Amino acid sequence: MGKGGRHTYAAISVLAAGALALTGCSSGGSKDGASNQKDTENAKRQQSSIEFGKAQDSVGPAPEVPGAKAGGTVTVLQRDTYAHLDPAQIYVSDEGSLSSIIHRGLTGYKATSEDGSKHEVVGDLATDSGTTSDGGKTWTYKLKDGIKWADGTPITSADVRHTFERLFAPFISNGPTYIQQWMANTPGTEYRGLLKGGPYGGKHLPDTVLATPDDKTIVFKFKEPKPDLPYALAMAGYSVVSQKKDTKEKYDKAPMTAGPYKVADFKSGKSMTLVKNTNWDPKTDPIRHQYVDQFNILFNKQYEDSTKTLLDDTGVNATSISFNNQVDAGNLSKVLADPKLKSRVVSGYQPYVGQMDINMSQPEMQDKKVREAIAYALPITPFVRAYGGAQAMEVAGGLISPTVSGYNPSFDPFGKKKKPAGDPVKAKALLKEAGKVGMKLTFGYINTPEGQQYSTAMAAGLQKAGFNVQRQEIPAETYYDQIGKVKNNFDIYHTAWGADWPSASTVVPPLYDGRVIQDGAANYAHVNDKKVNADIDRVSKISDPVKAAEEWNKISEYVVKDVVSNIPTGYYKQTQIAGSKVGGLVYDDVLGGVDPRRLFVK
Amino acid sequence: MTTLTKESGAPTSADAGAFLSVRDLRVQFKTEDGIVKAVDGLSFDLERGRTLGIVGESGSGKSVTNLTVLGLHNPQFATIDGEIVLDGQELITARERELEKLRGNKMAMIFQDPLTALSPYYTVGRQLSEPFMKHKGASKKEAKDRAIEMLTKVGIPQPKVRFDDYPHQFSGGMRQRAMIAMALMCDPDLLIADEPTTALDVTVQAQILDLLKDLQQEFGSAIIFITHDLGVISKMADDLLVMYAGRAVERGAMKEVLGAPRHPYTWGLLSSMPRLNSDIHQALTPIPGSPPSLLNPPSGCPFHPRCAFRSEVPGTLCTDTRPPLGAGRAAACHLTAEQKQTIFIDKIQPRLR
Amino acid sequence: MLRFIFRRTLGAVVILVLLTVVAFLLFFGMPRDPALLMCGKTCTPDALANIHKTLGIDKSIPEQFWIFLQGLFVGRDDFAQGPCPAPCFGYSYHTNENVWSTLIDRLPTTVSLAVGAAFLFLFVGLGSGLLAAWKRGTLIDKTFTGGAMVLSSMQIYFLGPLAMAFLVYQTHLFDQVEYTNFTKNPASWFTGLVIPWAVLSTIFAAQYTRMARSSMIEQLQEEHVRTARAKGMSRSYVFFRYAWRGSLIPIVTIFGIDIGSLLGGAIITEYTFGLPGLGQLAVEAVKFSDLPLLLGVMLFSAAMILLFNIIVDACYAFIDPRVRLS
Amino acid sequence: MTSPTKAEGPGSAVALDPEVASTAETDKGKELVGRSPGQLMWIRFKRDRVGVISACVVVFFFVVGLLAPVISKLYGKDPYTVFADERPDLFDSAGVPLQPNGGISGDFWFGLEPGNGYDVFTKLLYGIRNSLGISVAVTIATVLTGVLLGVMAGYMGGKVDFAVSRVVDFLLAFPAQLFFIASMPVVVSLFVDPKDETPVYVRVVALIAVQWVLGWMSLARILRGTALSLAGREFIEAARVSGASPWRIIRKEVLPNVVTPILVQSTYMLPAFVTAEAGLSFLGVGLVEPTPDWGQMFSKASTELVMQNDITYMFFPGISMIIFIVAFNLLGDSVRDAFDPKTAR
Repeated sequence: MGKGGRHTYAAISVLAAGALALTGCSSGGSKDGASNQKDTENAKRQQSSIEFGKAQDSVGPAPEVPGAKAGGTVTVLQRDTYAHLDPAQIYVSDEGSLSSIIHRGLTGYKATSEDGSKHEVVGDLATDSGTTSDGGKTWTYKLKDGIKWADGTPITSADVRHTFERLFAPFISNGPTYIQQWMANTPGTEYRGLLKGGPYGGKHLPDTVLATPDDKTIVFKFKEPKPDLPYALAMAGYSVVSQKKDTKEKYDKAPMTAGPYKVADFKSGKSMTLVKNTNWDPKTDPIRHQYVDQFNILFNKQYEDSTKTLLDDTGVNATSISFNNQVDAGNLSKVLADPKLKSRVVSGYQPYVGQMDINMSQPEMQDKKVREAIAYALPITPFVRAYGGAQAMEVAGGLISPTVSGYNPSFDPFGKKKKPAGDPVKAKALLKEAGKVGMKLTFGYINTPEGQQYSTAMAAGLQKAGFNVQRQEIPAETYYDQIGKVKNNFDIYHTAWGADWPSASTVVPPLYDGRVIQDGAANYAHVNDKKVNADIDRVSKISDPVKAAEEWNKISEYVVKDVVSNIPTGYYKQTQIAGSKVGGLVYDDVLGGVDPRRLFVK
Repeated sequence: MTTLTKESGAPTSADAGAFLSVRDLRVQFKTEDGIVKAVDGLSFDLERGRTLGIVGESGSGKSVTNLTVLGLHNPQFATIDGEIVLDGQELITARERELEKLRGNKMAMIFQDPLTALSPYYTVGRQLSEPFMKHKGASKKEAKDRAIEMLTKVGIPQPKVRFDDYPHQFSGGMRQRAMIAMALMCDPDLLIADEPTTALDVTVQAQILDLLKDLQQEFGSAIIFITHDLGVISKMADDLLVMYAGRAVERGAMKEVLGAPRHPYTWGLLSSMPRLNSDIHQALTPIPGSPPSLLNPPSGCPFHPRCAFRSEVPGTLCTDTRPPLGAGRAAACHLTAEQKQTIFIDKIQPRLR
Repeated sequence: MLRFIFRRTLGAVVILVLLTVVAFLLFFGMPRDPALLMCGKTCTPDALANIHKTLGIDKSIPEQFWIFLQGLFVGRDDFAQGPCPAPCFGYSYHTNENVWSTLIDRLPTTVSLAVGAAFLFLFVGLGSGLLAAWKRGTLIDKTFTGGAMVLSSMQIYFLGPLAMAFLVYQTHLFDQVEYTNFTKNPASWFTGLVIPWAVLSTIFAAQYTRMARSSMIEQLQEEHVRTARAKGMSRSYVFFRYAWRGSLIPIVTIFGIDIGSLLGGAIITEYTFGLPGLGQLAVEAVKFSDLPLLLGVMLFSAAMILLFNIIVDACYAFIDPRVRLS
Repeated sequence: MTSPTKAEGPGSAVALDPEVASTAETDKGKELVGRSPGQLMWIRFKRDRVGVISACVVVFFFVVGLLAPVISKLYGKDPYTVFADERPDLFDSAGVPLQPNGGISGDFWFGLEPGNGYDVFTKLLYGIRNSLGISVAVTIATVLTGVLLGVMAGYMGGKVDFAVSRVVDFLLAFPAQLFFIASMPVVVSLFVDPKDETPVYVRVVALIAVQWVLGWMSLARILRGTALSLAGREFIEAARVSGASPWRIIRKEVLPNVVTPILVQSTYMLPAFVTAEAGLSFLGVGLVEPTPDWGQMFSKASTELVMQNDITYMFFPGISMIIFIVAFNLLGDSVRDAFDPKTAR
C-alpha cells in the first residue's frame, strides 16, 4: 500500500472544499420600501358593500375589456391539482377560479370597475339576482333563454332542482352548506336529514322548500328571511349540475359544464386542457368572456417554479399566467421592487384573516388576565416573516378583513401594529397578577414549513412572557379536523377564515356564535358569550347592509377586546405575476386572485 | 551497512558464452517503512539446454529475480540496477515494447499457482493462441492448430474439445499442463518455472517434471527452476543457486551443492528436509530464528544471527564483513574451506542419513 | 437460463408479496385516517363511515389484503371510479386516479432522470476511473482520486441547491429544472433535465471513479493478469481485456443496485428539483396517507430493485464463465 | 503464527502484487514478535499521516458536538433565540439579514439564519451534536445486531443461517428511503402521547429505529461469511472438540477474529448514517425546527428564501459536512489499510 499517493489527493480535497467556501457570498436583505403607505392604500381599497344588480345588468354580453382580442393559448401554472370538478364539492379558491370559467350558477359577481375591486351581484343563468316578496323568505328566479350545456342541451329548472337536491347526497361533503342549512333550518350537518341520500332514490325536496312550477322558474322558500341568498348562489359551490349527465361520484372528474370553456383533457396531478365551449352564448352571460382559444393548465408548479417561469418571460412563458399561484416569499421583494415588472404584477388582499384562537373550553384559559397576557405577548412578526414579509402579510388589528365592508383600520387594542414583536413586559405583569407565571400553554401548530417557522418563534415570544409553551405538531391535512374537535387538548392554535361573500355575516356568526359550537364547526375558539350571541341575532335581522356591516364589526371588536378569545394576526395578501403577452390582467378581490374570465393574448 | 566489497571473483561483465547472464542485480522497493532490498547484488549465468535451480526460503528474492528478468516490475515502484543480458540483449534498459516482443516468445514463465495464473474469463484455447498470434503473426486458425498441438504434447486428452474449455473446467494438473503449454507456444529459449509443482500432488508432480525434461530435450531451452523443495531440484537441475536475504550464498553444480554443501544455510536447508530413507527417529533440525527483514538486514553476513557456526569464525568478522561469493563453485561464508569440510563431514552429514 | 429467470422471478414475487404485507401493516400503523381527508369540511360520522366503505377500509386487514392481491392479478370492478384492469393497484384516495396509470404516467420522468444520469456517470465515472488506474501514481491519478473523494462525499441536498443557486439564479446559464415529455419537445426535455443529471451523475461518477480505479488496480495485481503480461501481451491489451473483464463484476453489481433504486424513484433528487417522478409521488403518497398509491410506489420500487438484481445475476454469467445459472 | 487470534479473516486472501507481498512479509518478519494485531494496527496507523490528520478532524467534530453547550456558553448565544424578534434592526420583514453575507459579524460569526434569525454558529454546533449523536447510536445498534445475527448465522449454520439469510435478502429488497419516510410518522405515532408536545427524543428514537431496521444487513452478511469460514478452522474445531459451549466459542474464539471487519465497516457506516439522517431531516421527516440538525439546515438552505437572498447560509452546513465525510472516509481507508496492509488501493 501507500506509495505516498494519498497525501497529495488529501491536500487537493481540502483545497477543493476551500474553493467552494470562497465563492459563497450574498448581499443581504432589502429594506421594506413602500410599507408605510399601506394603511392609506387599504383605506382606499376598503370595500363599499356589493349591491344587487338590476335586471338589465344581468343581460349579456359582458362589456368588452379594453384592447382585448380573440385567439391564442394561455398556459396556466398551478400548484395544486384540482381535486374536485363537481361544483357541489368546490369550496377552495383555486377550484373557484377554474369554476368561474367552466361552471355557471344562478347568480354571479359582475365587476363594475376595471381594477376588480368593485362588484355587483347579477343574474347569471337567471334573468336577475333574484326577487323576493316577503323580506327574503321566498326567492323567485327565472332562467334566461338560450342557456345550454356544453353538449347543446338546454339548461332547465329540473337541472337547478337536481343541483340543490344532490347536495344532500352523502358523497357531497366538501362544498358550502349555507343553502342546505337554510332549507332545513338547522345548524351544522343536521340538514342532511331533510333529504336522506339525495335525489337518487326518486325522492325530491318538497315544494314547500324548493318549487319548480315550470321549465324556467325556480322558487326557494325558507322559514327565516335569508336576504343573502343572491350572494350565496353566486358561490362556485352552487353552480348548476346537469340532471341527465349526473354520474354521482364520477361527476367529480368529468362534469357537464356550461361556462365559456370546457374540459378537453384532465390528467390529475399533471395537466388540464380547456377549450372553447361552442354552445356557450355570450349574449346570455353578463360576466364572462371567451377571448382565449385554449387554456393549458399545468399542475405541481410550486410558487417558486411558477414565479421563475413567469419572470423568464420568453417564448411560451410570455403567454403564461397562474390563476392562483402567488409570487413566492423568496422572490417577493425583488419582484415588487422592479419597475419593469409593474405592468404585469398585480396585488391584492386574499379574503383571509389570520387569528390565534384561545381555546375557551380549557379550564386554564378561563382567566381573562391569562388571555390578555397571551394577547400582549404573542409576537406577530414570526407570522409575517413566515409568509414572506410585509408585502405578503399585513399585521392585523381586528378580525374583519379589509376586503369586507365594515373594516376599521384604526382598531388595534393590543398595540400589535406598534409592537408587532409582542410586549412581553406587559404580558408578564398580567400573568403575575393572575398568579400563573410558568403555566403550561399547549400550542397546536400546523405542520407546514410556515407553521413550523412561525410557531417556534411565537413560542419563544410567549416563553419570554413567562409561559411554558408546549408546541404540538398537527399534520397539515387533518389540521382543521383536529382543532375543530370541541374536546381538543390544545390551548391555542392558529386559524384563518375568509368571508364566503364580502359581508361579515359570513364571518361573525360562524366564528363567534356560541350556539354553533360542535365538532367541525368554525367557532374554533369556542366563544360562547351572551352578549355576542344576542348581538348576532339582532344584527342578522338588519336589512340595511351598511348599518349591518358596522354592527358586525362592533361585535368582532368586542370579541377581540373584551372576550379576548381571538387574537388577530394578519391579513393575507397576494402578489401575482403574468407573462408580458397576457392581457386583461386584473386582481379580483372576490375570487382572491387573477380574474381568468377576462384574460386575452396580446 | 558494512564494507561490502564488489563481489570479487565474479565476472564483471556478461560472459560471451552464457545465454542468460545476470550481473550484480539489485532490486529495491520503496515502502513507507523504508527501502526493501529484495535482491541485493545477484549474479549468475545460464547456458542453453541447461537447468538452473534456485532454492531459498520465502522472501529470499527468488521470485523477484525472475520477474525482473521478464521485466514485470513496475518501474514506478521498483528500482532496478545491474545487468541482465539475454542472448546478447540487455534487458534492464530495454524499452517496454522490446520486452513485450521477448516475453512469451524468447523467454516464457510458468507460474506457481495454475488456478490464479490463468484468466478465468477466457477459454484456455484463446489464452494459448494469443501469444502465438502476436509474436508469430499467425492467423487464428494457425494459432489454434498450434495450441492443440501443444496441448497434445503436454498430455491433455481430447485437446480439440478442451481448447474451448475454460480453466475452471480443468483439473489442477491439467491446468498446470496448460500453463506449460502456453509457455511453450513460441518455443522459448529461456523458460522460467516458478515452483511449477508446489500446488500439485506427488504423482502429478512427477509427470510434470518429466514433461519439462522431455520438452527441454526437444527444444533445447534453458530453464530456471525455482523451488524450495530440494527433492524436486535434485531431479531437475544441472546447477544450483542457494539464495538468502536477496543474495546468492552458494552456487555450484547441483550434485556438488547437494552432495557437499559449503554454506551453513545450505546445511540448514538440507537438515530440515525429511528424507524417505532416513531414520524415522531422527529428528529434523529446523534452522533457528526467522528470515531477516529486508528493510534492515543484519550487518555483515546476513545469516549470522541464525548461524550455529559463528563461533568458529574468529573475531567479529561475521557481524562486520559481508562474505563474498567467489566464482564458479563457491559459498559466501567466512569459514575456511577446511572448516566447512570438517563441519559438514562431522556434524551435518550424520544427520542427513 | 430460462429456468434461472423463472426461479428468480418466483423468488422476487415472494419477496414482493411479503413487502406488500409489511407496507399494509405499516399503513395501518399510520396515525391518520385517509377518510378524514376526503371527507372535507362538512364531515359527519355517517359520511365518514360511507367513505370507509367506499375505500374498503371497513373490512378486516387480511380481507383487504386478499382483495388487493386479487386485483393485482385479475383486476377489479368494484370501484366507484370505474373498472380497474389488472394489474389493479386500486384508485388513489387523494386524487381518485387509477394508481397504475399514475405510476405509468410518472414513470417517464423517473426513467429520463435515471437513464440520463446513468449514461453520464457511467461514461464519466468509468472513464476517469480507468484513466486514473492507467496513470496510477501520477498527478492525473492523484487529482482524479482526490477530486472523486470530495465529490463522492457531496450530498444531493447540498450540491443540488448549490448548482441551482449558481447556474440558474445567479448566472442564468441554465434553464429552470423542469420535466418536459421527450416526445413533446426533445430540446426542452434535455435542457430541463441537464442540472439534475449533472448533479446526480457528479456524485455517482465520483463513486464510480473510485470504484473503477480500485477494482482495476486490484485486477491488475491478479496473477492471471501478470501471466498475460508474461506472455508478451501489450499493456493496453492486458488492461482493457484481462483487468477490465475482472473489474466488470463489482461494477455491474453496483450499477445494478444503483439503476434499480434510481428507477424506483430518486426521492431526494426529485424532491430537491421538484421533478414529478415516482420519488415525488412517494412523498405525496406518504403525506396524504394514500395507501393504494403508497403500495403502488413501494411495490414498483422494490420490483425495480429485484428486477435489476436478477439482471445483474444474469450478467455475471456473461462476464464470468465460472458462474453457472442454475 | 500459532495463536488462533492472529489468524486473518478470509477477506485478506487477496492475490498480491509481488512487491507488495515482499513488503508485507518483511514487515511481519520484523514486527511479529510479541505484538497483538491491535498493536500492529496502531503502529501502522500512526505512520499514516493522512489517517492521523483525518482522525484529528473526525475527533474535532465529535469534540465540537460534545462540547457544543460549553462552546455556546462561552460564545454567549444559544441556537434557540429568535434574533429576528430580539434584534429586529438586523432583518427585513421577511426575516432576511440586512447585512451582506448572511449577517456575518463579530457578534454572529457564521451569520444569522434567514427566517427566524437563529444564530448559525451555535445552530451548526448543536446540529453536529444531534446528527452525530443519532448516527453513533444507529451505528452501535446496527453493529450489535449485525454482529449478533451475522456471527450466529455463520457459526451455527443450518436453520439459523437460512432464516437470517432470508431476512437479509428480504430487507435488502426494500426501497430504503421510501421505507424511511413512510415509517417515520408511524413510529412517531407509536410513542406519542396525544396530550403533550411530540418530545424531541421520540423523533430521535424513531430516527434511530427506522435506520437501524434497514441498516444492519450488509454488516451481518459480511460477518456471516467471516464466521462461516472461521467455523471450519482448526482452532474452532479444537475448541469444539475440547467441549467448549457454542456461546463460549463465539465469544472467545470467533468474536476476536471479526473485530477487523467490524471496525472497518463501522467507519464506513457511520458517515453513511450521518448523510442518511440528514437526508431524512431534509425531506422533513427527521428532526424539525427548532431542534438544530444538520439535515434540517440543508432543508432551510434549499428554500427559495435562502437561495434568492442569502446563499452564504448554505455553505456552513454544506462545507462542514463535506469536510466531515471526506475526513471520515479517509479515516476509514486508513483503518482498513492499517488492519490489512495488503489490500491495494
